[in-house]
Amino acid sequence: MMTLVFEQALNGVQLGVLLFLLAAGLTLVFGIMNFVNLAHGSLYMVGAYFAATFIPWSGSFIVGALLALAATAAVGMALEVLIFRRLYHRDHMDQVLATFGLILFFNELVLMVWGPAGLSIAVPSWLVGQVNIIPGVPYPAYRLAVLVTGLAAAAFLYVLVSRTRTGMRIRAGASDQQMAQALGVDIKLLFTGIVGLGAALAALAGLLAAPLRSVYAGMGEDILVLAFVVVVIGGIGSIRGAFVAALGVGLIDTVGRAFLPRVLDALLSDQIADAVAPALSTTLIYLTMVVVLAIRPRGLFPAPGQ
Amino acid sequence: MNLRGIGILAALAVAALVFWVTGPPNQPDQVRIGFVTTLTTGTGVIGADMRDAFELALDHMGRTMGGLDVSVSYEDDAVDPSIGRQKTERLVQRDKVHFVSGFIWSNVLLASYQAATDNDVFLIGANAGPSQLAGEACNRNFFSTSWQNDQTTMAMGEVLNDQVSTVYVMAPNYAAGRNMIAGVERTFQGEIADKTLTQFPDQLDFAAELANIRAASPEAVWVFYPGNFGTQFFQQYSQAGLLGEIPLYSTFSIDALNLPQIGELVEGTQMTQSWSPDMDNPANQKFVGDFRAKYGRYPSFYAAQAYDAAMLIRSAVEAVEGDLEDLNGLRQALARADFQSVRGKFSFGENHFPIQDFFLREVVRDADGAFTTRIVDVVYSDHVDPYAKDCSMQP
Amino acid sequence: MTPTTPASRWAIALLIALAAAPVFSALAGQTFYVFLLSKMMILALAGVSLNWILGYGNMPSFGHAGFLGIGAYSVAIMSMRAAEAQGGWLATAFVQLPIATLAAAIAAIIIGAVSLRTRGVYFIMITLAFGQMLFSLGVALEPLGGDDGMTLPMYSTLGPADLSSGPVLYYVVLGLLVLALAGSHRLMQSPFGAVIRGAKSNETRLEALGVPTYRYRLAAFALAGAVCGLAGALLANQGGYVSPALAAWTHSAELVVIVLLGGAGTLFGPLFGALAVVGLEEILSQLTEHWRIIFGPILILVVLANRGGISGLFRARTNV
Amino acid sequence: MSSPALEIIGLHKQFGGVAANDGIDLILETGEIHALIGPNGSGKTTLINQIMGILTPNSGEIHVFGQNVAHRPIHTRSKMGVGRSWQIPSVFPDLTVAENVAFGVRAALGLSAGWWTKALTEDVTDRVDKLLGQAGLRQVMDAPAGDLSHADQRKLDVAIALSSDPILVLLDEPLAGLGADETTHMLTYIRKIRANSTPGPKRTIVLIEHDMDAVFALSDRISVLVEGKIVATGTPQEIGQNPIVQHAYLGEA
Repeated sequence: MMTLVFEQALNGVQLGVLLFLLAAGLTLVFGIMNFVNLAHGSLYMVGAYFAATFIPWSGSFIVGALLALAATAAVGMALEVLIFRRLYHRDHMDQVLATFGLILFFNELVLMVWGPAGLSIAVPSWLVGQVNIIPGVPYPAYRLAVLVTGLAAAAFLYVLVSRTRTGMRIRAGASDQQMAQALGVDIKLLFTGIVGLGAALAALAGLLAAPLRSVYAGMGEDILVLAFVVVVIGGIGSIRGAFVAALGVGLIDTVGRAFLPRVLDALLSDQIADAVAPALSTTLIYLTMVVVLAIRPRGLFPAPGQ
Repeated sequence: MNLRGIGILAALAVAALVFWVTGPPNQPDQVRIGFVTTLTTGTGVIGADMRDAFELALDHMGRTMGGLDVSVSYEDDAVDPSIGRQKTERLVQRDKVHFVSGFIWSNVLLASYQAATDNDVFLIGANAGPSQLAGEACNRNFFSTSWQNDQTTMAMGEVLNDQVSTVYVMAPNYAAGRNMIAGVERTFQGEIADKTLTQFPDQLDFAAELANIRAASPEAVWVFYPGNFGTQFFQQYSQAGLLGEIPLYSTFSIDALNLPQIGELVEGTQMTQSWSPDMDNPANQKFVGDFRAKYGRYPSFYAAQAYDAAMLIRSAVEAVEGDLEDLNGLRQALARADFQSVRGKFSFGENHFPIQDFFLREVVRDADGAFTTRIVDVVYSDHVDPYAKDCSMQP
Repeated sequence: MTPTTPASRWAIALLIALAAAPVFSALAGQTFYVFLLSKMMILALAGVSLNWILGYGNMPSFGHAGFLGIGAYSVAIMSMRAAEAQGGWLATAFVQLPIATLAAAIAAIIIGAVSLRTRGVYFIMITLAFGQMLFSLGVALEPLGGDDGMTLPMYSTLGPADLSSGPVLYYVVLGLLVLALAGSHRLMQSPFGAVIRGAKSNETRLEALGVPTYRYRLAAFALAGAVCGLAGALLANQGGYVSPALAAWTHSAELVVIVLLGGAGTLFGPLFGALAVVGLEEILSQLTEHWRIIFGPILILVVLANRGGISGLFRARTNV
Repeated sequence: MSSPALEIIGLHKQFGGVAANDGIDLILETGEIHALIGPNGSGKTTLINQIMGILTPNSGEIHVFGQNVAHRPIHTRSKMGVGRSWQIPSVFPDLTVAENVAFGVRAALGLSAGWWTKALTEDVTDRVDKLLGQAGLRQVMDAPAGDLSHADQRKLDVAIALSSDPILVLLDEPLAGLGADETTHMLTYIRKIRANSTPGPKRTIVLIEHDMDAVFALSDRISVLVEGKIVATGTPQEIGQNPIVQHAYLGEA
């Protein structure tokens, strides 16, 4: 039983880091440019499609993945230059409407370019199989790799934002755009770069998820809502909040799905438990968010100035 | 005051509306068919396969039926009941179609069928088979070329009876998923080790459930994960290392659409179905052969059912010699099902659902190394769905 | 907006045309457009209600379709009971529509009481969460068909007729839409409306003037939920069918698009928005199944043009 | 014996590691114009935000006419007679000038905002008219507030503060950004405010202002805030001669 709990916790963390990669870009763009980007999920999808194209083409998972990250970052930056930057000072609902339009556009575009069948990415041969992390618990090597990559990306982001000149510029841009400009930061370029970074992180999430979840039109929206939940629970604009909330959401979702039916079985009659458990585990995340926001209306780690 | 301005604008608007309303002229000597299916979203591949099969059927009949030209409009339902309903209304009310076919999803079909059947337009369901339409709500203008939801999994329950004594069952938590589980439970006499209903429509990561399966270590696992769900489930099942350990059975989860992606993983796994590409009858050989020649892939069961729907419609139009006003004649002809089905024998029960065989099939490689399925055994012969007895068809 | 602006002239002309449309479509033998325009007007009614909170007040709800679902399911449940009793008082529209409205209002008070503690994007997300919960509830309700939904055993009756008849439903919907628009005008010119509009830009200042804004915002949210519930009750009758998909977030997004495209915070915006969304979908989807690849960029262009939606286009024209 | 208009005891307000108000004690008698001066960031606006209820103190008490209001919601403080203006004019830009003022008028008349009445009923228009007349805004009463000039928005901001008929008025830099003529006009206006045209006691005014001439001309007493503490309180004369004040604040001017 303990090993099962441990394994499920690992699954929860693995889902959590995927959500974090997506939420990090959202919360950065949100916190710094005050921009609601519903189309972030489209970048996740486009990243996965690029990876599913480049990996077989290059014959290498790593090379294909890097190409996909670069290509998605380029798409993100193009969107920033063409559309986003015209909307930073606009009402949130205008941003929602425009980026909703982008979702429709990208979902149709991938259908037209890559066909309706969807794609898949094979697990690289060196990650096929399982690892015995503790004896008797074989854990899929690929999931472990996803977990490690996600944590590494989180660490990279932390160092980037808090320890480097670029990060200093990002933070300056977040707290005071005029001051940042006075410091000689090219705000326009900085913002384009931030969207590019967010796009690359979304693509990373997309391509890491692809061998587990496959690649199809509309895959972005299935996870986008969860990523927004993470951003909101964590507190908009807070990378640290996004990280904590992502792991929390991942754990609550996974552990809830794994153990809630049994708990309810023990508490309620079979029939009622069968009816209640799936509905409850579906809404568990939303319930969590409602409770968090009812107590802390600006999330767990409200960023100052937001 | 601007009353005059308002009057002019209103007149203009009405004129525009009238122009819009008159729509396309109705051509008399034509069989008009509407085909409602899913062409966009992540499951658009199913609709595309059905459309390809329907087009192939039209090619095979020279795009005429009983001497009349055939025109088909394919409509996308985007897996949304209200869109399906709207498209069906348009086909029936505006385009004045004679037949509506297609319908992958139970909820879209249930929302839409009355728009056709209430107006004496025949609806030929080519996939969804909800129990309501097979039983109490059976309808004289509704016919199905697929199956009733429970049947295929009832056959699976019988298969499991022969092979295992405990099974772990898993499906998404929606009506079809719960029906499928109920079907297995209806016939399986061993022990259900555990039953897991996963989130619908957005759960795509099964890590938690797979860990639970490993911990429960049942004799076998049976799942229902259609479309993308299937692809994802089998990939993750394999990555979790369960594939060799716990035998996996499935229903409607492995099809010609996802076999190219997951064939390697699921080679040898077994499922039940009422059709298979290797069925040895002339109609099927022609269908599968020409489909592969034209589109370069195996047809899915969705395609086979759509092909049969086209052939069924033609048989009726020919029976009334192209007199599409003869609704009773068409209805009787449809009920006779006098056409060469790709399933070989095919007839309708009282409730207008097929009476047909159900097979056990398994995933194999064909001579070219492509993945397909092959019939292993006949599970049911001439099987009648369990809801037929609740149907009292109004003539 | 007073009834003499260009936008309102167009809107009134449109309403007159809508009143005449069934006659013409009957003459042309085309009843489909009665169906389509009924749907359009029901969405416009839902849009009018969303406009109160999203457009006039700063309450960008992304779960508004949840109230459509509540209204529709209320009708479905009553119709089930009425069918068992073979009619009776529970079958009439005069009972069903008010109860559906009330049910949605109660849900809106509960949801609003929690959601209105938050602002901005937090509000968007918390309302979306509530919408998704209602959707999940619908999927879990097996006696009502789960995600398959259910066919209405009988339609709401209206004296000798019932709402299964296209023209009857059409004129009921048109009448309620006109009432809602008139009510919307009156409401937003009232002190209550002033508080809602004032709280949009400057809530703290309002409170500093002794106005308990939370209560008023909650009342507006409840009122919007109630009228959207009414729209849901009509939608159930229009399709003869209810399903949880009604409450899905994509439908909430559709309502948001209707309000924003038409012009948020303008009286007739939702009417224009509903006409544009339903009309564009109808026309574009006949050009190609990939019609969204055209529709999406249209939305982006509307935002980039920054004229305040379709209502704003009219305003801009008079300035030239 | 009536209670003082405003009594503040040991008020603390912390922002992160910074104490914006660090143990403030202050008593204002009815009818007094009391100026708060001090460098930027000394905690003046933080103080009046707490009196209005926009911020909640970490500790301490705020008594308005004898009642401790430190933890009551904003709108109840308005009902007790507190009103304020904003440093950056805070109007309702989409609403007409008359509508801007009508909120407070209606609240003061004890009218709740009905769903079905007209926004400007007769009893309300009378008061609105008077307020706008006093502020010199009558001719623009139907214009959207967002279209007004800065000076007019400043006047409107003060008029809105008076609309709820407060007896304790908090004015946050009412002269900022005004020209010479406009300043003169505003000074007259503020004196009129104290006189209170409606029957009742004189109004008590807390005035934050950087224009020292105006402060010395208007105030009965002045308190000097430095780094969240009151370093001196007294008549304009006393303050003008106070060495601490001259060093800490006036000396720099």
